[in-house]
Amino acid sequence: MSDSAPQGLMVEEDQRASEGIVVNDFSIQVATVNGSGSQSSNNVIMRSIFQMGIPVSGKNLFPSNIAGLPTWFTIRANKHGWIARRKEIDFLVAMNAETARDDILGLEPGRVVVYEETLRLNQIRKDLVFFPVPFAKLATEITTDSRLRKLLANMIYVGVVGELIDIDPAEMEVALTKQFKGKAKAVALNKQALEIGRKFARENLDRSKVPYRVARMNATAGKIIIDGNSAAALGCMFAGVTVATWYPITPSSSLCESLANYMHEHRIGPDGKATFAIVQAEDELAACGMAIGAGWAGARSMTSTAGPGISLMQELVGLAYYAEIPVVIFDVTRVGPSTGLPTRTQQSDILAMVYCSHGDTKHIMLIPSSPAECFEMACDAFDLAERFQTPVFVMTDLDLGMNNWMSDAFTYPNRTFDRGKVLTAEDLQRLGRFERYRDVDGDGIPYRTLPGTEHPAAAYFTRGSGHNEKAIYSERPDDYKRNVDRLSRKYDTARTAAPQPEIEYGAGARVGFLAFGTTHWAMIESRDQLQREYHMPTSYFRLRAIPFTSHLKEFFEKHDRVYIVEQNRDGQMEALVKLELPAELCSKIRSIRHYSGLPIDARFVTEATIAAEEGERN
Amino acid sequence: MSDSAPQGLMVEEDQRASEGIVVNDFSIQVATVNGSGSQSSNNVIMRSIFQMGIPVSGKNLFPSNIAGLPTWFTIRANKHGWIARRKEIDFLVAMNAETARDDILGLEPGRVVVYEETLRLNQIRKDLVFFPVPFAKLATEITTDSRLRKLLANMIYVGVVGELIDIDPAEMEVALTKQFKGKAKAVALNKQALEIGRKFARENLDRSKVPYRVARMNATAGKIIIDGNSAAALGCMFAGVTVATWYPITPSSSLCESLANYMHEHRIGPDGKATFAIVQAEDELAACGMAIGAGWAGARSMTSTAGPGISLMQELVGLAYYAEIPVVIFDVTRVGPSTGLPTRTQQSDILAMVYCSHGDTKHIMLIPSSPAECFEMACDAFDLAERFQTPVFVMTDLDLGMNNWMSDAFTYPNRTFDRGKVLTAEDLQRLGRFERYRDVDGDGIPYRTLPGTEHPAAAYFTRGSGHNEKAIYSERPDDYKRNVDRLSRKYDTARTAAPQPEIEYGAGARVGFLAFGTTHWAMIESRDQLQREYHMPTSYFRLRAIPFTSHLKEFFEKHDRVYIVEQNRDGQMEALVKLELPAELCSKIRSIRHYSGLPIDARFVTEATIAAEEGERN
Amino acid sequence: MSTTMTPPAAPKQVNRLGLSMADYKGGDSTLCAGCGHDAITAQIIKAFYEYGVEPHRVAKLSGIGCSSKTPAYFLGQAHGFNGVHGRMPALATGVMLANRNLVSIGVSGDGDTASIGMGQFVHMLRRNIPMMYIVENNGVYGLTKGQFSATADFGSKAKSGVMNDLPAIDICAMAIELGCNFVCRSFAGDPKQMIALLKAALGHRGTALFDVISPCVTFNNHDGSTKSYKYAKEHEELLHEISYVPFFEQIEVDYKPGETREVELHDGSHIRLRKTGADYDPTNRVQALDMLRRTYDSNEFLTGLIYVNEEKPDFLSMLNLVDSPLAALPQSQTQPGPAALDKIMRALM
Amino acid sequence: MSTTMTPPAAPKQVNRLGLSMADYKGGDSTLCAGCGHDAITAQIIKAFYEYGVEPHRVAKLSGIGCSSKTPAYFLGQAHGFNGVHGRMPALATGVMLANRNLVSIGVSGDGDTASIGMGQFVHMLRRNIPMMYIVENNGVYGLTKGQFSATADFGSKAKSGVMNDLPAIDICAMAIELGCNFVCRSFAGDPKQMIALLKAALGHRGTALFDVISPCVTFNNHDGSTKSYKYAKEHEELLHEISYVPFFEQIEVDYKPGETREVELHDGSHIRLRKTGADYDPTNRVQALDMLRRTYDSNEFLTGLIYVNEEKPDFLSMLNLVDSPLAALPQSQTQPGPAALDKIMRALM
Ligand SMILES: Cc1ncc(C[n+]2csc(CCOP(=O)(O)OP(=O)(O)O)c2C)c(N)n1
Ligand SMILES: Cc1ncc(C[n+]2csc(CCOP(=O)(O)OP(=O)(O)O)c2C)c(N)n1
Ligand code: SF4
Ligand code: SF4
Ligand SMILES: [Mg+2]
Ligand SMILES: [Mg+2]
Repeated sequence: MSDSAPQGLMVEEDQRASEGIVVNDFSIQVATVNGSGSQSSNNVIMRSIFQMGIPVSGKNLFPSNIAGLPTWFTIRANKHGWIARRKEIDFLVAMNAETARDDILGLEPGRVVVYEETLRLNQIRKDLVFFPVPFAKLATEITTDSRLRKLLANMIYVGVVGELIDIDPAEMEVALTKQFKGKAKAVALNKQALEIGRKFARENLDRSKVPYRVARMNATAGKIIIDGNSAAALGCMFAGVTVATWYPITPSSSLCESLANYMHEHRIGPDGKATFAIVQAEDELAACGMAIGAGWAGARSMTSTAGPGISLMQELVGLAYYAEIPVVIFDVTRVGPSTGLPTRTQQSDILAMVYCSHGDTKHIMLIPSSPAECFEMACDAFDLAERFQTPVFVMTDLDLGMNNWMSDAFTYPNRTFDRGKVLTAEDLQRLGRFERYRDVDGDGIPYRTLPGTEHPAAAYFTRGSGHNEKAIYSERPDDYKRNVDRLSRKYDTARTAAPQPEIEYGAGARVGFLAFGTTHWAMIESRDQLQREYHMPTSYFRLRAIPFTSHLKEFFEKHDRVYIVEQNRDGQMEALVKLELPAELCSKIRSIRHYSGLPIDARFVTEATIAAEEGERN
Repeated sequence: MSDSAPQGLMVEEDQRASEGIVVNDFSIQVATVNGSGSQSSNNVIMRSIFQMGIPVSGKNLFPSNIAGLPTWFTIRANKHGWIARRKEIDFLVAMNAETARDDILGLEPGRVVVYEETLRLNQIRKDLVFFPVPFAKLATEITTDSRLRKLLANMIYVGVVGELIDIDPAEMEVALTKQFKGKAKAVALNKQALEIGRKFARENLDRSKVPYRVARMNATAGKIIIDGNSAAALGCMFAGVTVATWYPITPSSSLCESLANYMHEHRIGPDGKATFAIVQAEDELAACGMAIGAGWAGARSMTSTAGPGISLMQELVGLAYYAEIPVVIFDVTRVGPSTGLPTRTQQSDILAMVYCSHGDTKHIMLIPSSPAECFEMACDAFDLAERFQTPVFVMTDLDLGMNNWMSDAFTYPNRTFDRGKVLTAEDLQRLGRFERYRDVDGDGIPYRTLPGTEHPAAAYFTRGSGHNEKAIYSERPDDYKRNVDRLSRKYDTARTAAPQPEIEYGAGARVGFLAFGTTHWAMIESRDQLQREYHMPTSYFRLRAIPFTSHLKEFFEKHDRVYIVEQNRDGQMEALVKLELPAELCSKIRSIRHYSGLPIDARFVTEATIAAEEGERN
Repeated sequence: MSTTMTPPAAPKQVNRLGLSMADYKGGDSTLCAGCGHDAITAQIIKAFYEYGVEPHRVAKLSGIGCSSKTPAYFLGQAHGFNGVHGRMPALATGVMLANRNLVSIGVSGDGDTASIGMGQFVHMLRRNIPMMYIVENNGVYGLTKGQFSATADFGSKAKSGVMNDLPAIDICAMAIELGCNFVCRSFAGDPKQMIALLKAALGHRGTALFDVISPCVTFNNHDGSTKSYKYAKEHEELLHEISYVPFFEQIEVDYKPGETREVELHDGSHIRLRKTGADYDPTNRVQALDMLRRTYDSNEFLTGLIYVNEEKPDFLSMLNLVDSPLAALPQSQTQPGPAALDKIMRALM
Repeated sequence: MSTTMTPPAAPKQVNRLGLSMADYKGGDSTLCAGCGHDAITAQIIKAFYEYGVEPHRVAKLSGIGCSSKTPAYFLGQAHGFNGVHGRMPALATGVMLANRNLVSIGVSGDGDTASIGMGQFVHMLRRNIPMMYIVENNGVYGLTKGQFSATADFGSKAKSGVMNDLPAIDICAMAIELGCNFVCRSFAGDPKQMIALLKAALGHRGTALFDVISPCVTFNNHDGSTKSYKYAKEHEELLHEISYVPFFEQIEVDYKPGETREVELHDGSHIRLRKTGADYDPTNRVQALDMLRRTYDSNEFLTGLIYVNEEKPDFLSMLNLVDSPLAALPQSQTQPGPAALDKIMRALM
């Protein structure tokens, strides 16, 4: 995964800057209502820009209902490869009467607005570039069907935008065809709408008033566009998952749903039979319980959920921790507490996962930052779960899980699965004995057998209550301590086995950043801003998993201050860092928190950092 | 609650020490099987010693089943008032063939053993004082009913012990009568058994070989014997609880069960109708949900559970936190993780309570150390829950909740309940408006109305999803932030409202201790040992609630090192302390952890401290 | 749930409390245009208005789902509580324990009730908590975009084309089996029947269960769906025609005996059931279960008042509570005096 | 759950696999002497021995409770999983998904199943997970010292003297209602009936539900209890006398027609039901529910094979899984090749 901007771009000088035209560095926002099909239209814009080789990102800000409420889709084209959310909007497509006024008022002077003629937005402000378009009217040229008209109006604005910022028509057609999976009729209709939009713009709108253009680049070669949930699903499939049990919840539903689609295409044997079972459970307790039961019986099993589900899984996760059963749990986090904001993003289930369940418990958690990492870490998760015979959490968030991301194509996991310490009948024959919870290898990881193993010594009794090394029920203090001390040892063993952090030491940097997950994208852009605008070199510790490694201490030792940047109110990762660090380093901890529910943006980090740094000086 | 030993005792010199006789300072352990009724017998011994004015404690170590497995009951008499568990046994009553051998081997030389003759324990060791008694045979003198014989054999050993250590027969009769609540027949039979025991001892056993005696004191005047669960139940009753919904689980069941008993006796109105509802729910999710529903509707409501229940309540607790609904939740903790050891004690649900639920959540938690505090803090809990409109946890543990403790008698809560910021129809008439989630007073605590309030402006809509100050559904970033920031403010307000710590600064002490809950009793005894045996003065911070107050920082500033003594593996309270402390003080944190499932004892703390202090010197 | 006020001679556009329909409305719906749930909301508003329930005495409860959002769309002057997914029965139980004088109405969905909520649903029915419990049943999880719920019929086709291969849970049969004493099923497309049943339920003491087929126009209204408007219209099996006579109106007896049955409710109101086909006695539990089974097997869905029994006590009456709400008791009534504590202490010394 | 091995000419003290009864025993029970649960354990051992199930192919599952401890007391050579309270159905479902070749037996209690476990119990039945599910029903929570569970009968008296004022949940009726195809009730005091049913269940494909009245001698065996040995003996209503003929033995036809019914099971075994009173057809669902209702209302408890239907498919067969256990599939079968990933990637470029 490329951590810094694509090479050779920072240098490139923009010839047309002189003409006051910004090329490949602006954002377009489409304001509409959900359930109106605008998502497809926006994907077409995003894809066609992507196909022109220009780095692009899309953020869908949608409500927690099904249809009729305001939705904003922001497409950012950036030649430097910055794909984090950007606050400032350069080009607005105002299709929603309800929010149009606020949308307009939020813009900087001189920005461009394409809007449904009848909304008369040009009355509201004078300092913007207005392009009224009779979308509804134009749509009637194509069809009389009112529902269809709504949809087509959305494709018409795609044409208008394309024309105004110079998107290659050929690429738009390719993108459109891809979007409608080649469904001939839909493609034809939409092409027509697209063309109508382009034609209208060509004939009625003065392009010279639009200071934004796209121009072909070569920065997206070998890249793909995909959402994190699909990426994670692919990872699970290629990790050989055999049992997936889940319960629908935003924003994680699409993970298991796309998994089901992929599996039906790629995991049906030659005999037409499935090499997997995907079951929609009645709730999260059942989903988690089924996955644990399957893990106990030897399947690579998983479930996927969001905050409320994590709360409901607490008891069963504690069972899997203490009885030592592998299971992979994805938490595509959203805004909490409680039901919170189901369609907004946050990184606030960290403590709920790492300390999941009552009693002394601590868990492994992997934190992908990109679709490519969703893919890789899904594979890692199953290996770790089976190696360590314990629940492994994978934390993504709504931003990563549900938005479309430009990502490196995934590399095939060329390695044999690590199925962990499982003894077969043959092994037992050889060894003669087997004690389920004995630390034979000194790494805290015991050996297990699977039900169905044909050997008289294979069987053991699994329980969430006290047990000794032979898995016999025990309330003896010494048995209890030996067992839980081993569990701690096992957790320590996991430190070096889990994905290691990615660390970049900035030359002469006295300040470091620690970030993880989707915060990464705002982080790297902010570091660039700090360097360019404030000549402030910084180092960067991208955390990729809990438990921590020795790198953490080292990173803190090498800097005066380390800003932990995260998307929650209480600084949950900061807490874990402080608990991990030796006392003498704790004074170096600084914290930057963004928790409004919108994805964090680079400018926020930069400003917070500068403000804090000035504070340090005084 | 008396923190230090009863006055005037430390000085008292023991005349008979010369004769090598230890008075009022030894422990008796009765090894038997559960379900054999020995509990009553042990209570009689404990009570009669208590009635002689001698500080006493009893610890019941029982298995997680109903009948037939080994059980140990340890009675400690201590003139200094130390009532923590003591490891060393001076006087063993060996009634259980299964464990007798180990029980014997665990004793120090010279200790006394009373045992069922037929066990022939005197064969095992020679360096103990053995008193064989034909319990079974003696019992037949009273009855032929074999079940009854078992029970009576247990009362016979009470007589034997009483005779050997000089317990006043009169007090034993009183205690026995109390134990059997004056049930004439039972009393008569047991008295007979008691007498048979005394007689046998008198005639057959050489008392002079027993170096332990009890002698009347005056250290238990005004004190009572009660278990923490009953104490908490009484607290709830006098706090005016009206709705209690629960689900059975060891070790918390007896809290709501004794609550039911007390309420039926004291809370039935003159019309014979109940001023309360106690409902046994179908599980902990329902128990918690019912309590929350009742709290929302204005009742003083509560539930009581143990670890597994806390895990199951996570989602609903998050709802109550975010929707701001009062509810009191008792967690009588046991050994985790998972089902763990249901009949052993631990303080390991701290993080599960304080950070209960997904998303950014933090909760108030009260931590009583004694029955008297179970009573007081139950009252505090309801006031705090209604004042702060939030869940309030009360953490006790199996040791406190289920064992019989010597405690100060409870003082009547002479104060009006704090029902919090509730607006009546009249208030609304006066104010005209009402916004459910507005921070009118700047303390983060909003006003609420109760369903049924007859005023058109009274109604509002409660939800666990995003809402603005008017309780209207909102996904706006600013509404969300304003709301959760207020929740943080509210939590800070709670710091000074919750029970404050009890702090004792030792003259010239460079080392401090921080302990809480039942650990307190081992703590104060250990401090005495450190002072007397090692001339090491120490300070003591007894934490009584989360969130912390400024006292914590101050206490750390005043000492070189602070040992946090707790009963869990991972140092859960230590973690909260480290997160609370400014970085520069973190280096002073030290940790002592006891987590075998047995109550922590003073000697353990003393030895751990000395070892650590030596470590500091090197 | 009855009220004792006597009807004032009110002008046409207000009810017997002098309140207008507007007093029973709530916020604007954010559901999809045409959603069955909105149709039900409209009938709830009308029923409470016509019956004349004081809005402030009502507690509205729900779980999570499109259906569970609807309490925000009616009775804006009543307190509402949109809880968490599948746990509304427990919340409602607590509410009624705290304040027995409230009239509580719970709105849930088939997923909220029959999937994640099954456990609490069963135990609420077993306890017979006094409340109106409405399941807005569309066979799918609307709010999470159309996955099958536990009431999806065997063989029903999802929008995606996937077939449901599990049997549907019959909420009504389950309720009767568990001792619920007011069980009815209706259809969002049949307002006339629904409002009669809603008003009748207001007169019932105990849990009144409503299973209302409420099509999800966005995810489950296509051909192949067995919960679409079209399918429901074609397969509805009417038990009887229902009319309701409130306790505060005269009953004029103007029907041929044998053709009609009448059931009196706790509050003195009557429901009149006019035969549509074979005679049906809604007080006969066995017949009710039988009928449900037969229609279930033939993929029809039975609507009407399926089972009613006005004799059984509700949960609160079994608790022998003081008359005033527990939530409203003063300290003097909930805190025993010093003497009581003293007595207890002395016994422990 | 059938096995295809042919019976060797075995000496008297071993079964057709050449295994002795000892091979089917487990650890020593730690339950109270006389607990009904131990009696059931004994029959389970005997049934698996006589049927000749290979111990290593068995998965034992349970929740939490005295009853849930019992899997540790039988089939010591089989893997066992004592899960958490009320969640065994989900664990068992996962186990069977992972390894369809296992013979799974779940042991639960009335609290574990009907109280906290109700939700998962209902959905397990609805899915028809292939397993033997035994509810050791004593009407109380034994392990937490005798509180009433959801199957405690209305009016039943607790040891403390408290009366249960809620109706009991009839697990069998619920199971039939939810489509369970092998539903029986027995009594810990009737080993002969129980073992026949247990062996029959081993031949059934799908969930086989056992509701076994299993007195708690410590907390619910007193007068006034409706789950005591005494009460059960006095109120047992035998549906029929049951004998079992395993698939690996000849069936000699030696009975008067009309007096006996025979049901063939998936594995080719037969159960023979000899009339005790009125004729009863266990394949008739409506009659079964009826019979349960009538006995429920008259406080009798019905025992025998209440309902059986050998036609319905189980959950696994609906999933169209490969024949070998999913848990045993090699990487080559569970990981698509590089070409597949490449194809997917190209489509996303
Ligand atoms: C604990 C939990 N799990 C899952 C979800 C996600 N979720 C929201 S609504 C819903 C299902 C709603 O279905 P139903 O009750 O039928 O209501 P409908 O939308 O169909 O009216 C789910 C699964 C949640 N909010 N909480
Ligand atoms: C989540 C949870 N809640 C409560 C308990 C306490 N508990 C243990 S067993 C049990 C009830 C067991 O009753 P039942 O299932 O009928 O089994 P029995 O002991 O009667 O055989 C309860 C409530 C627990 N272990 N876990
Ligand atoms: S998704 Fe379905 S249930 Fe939800 S509002 Fe739309 S139509 Fe109604
Ligand atoms: S308590 Fe009851 S159920 Fe538990 S073992 Fe004893 S008799 Fe059996
Ligand atoms: Mg639905
Ligand atoms: Mg039971």
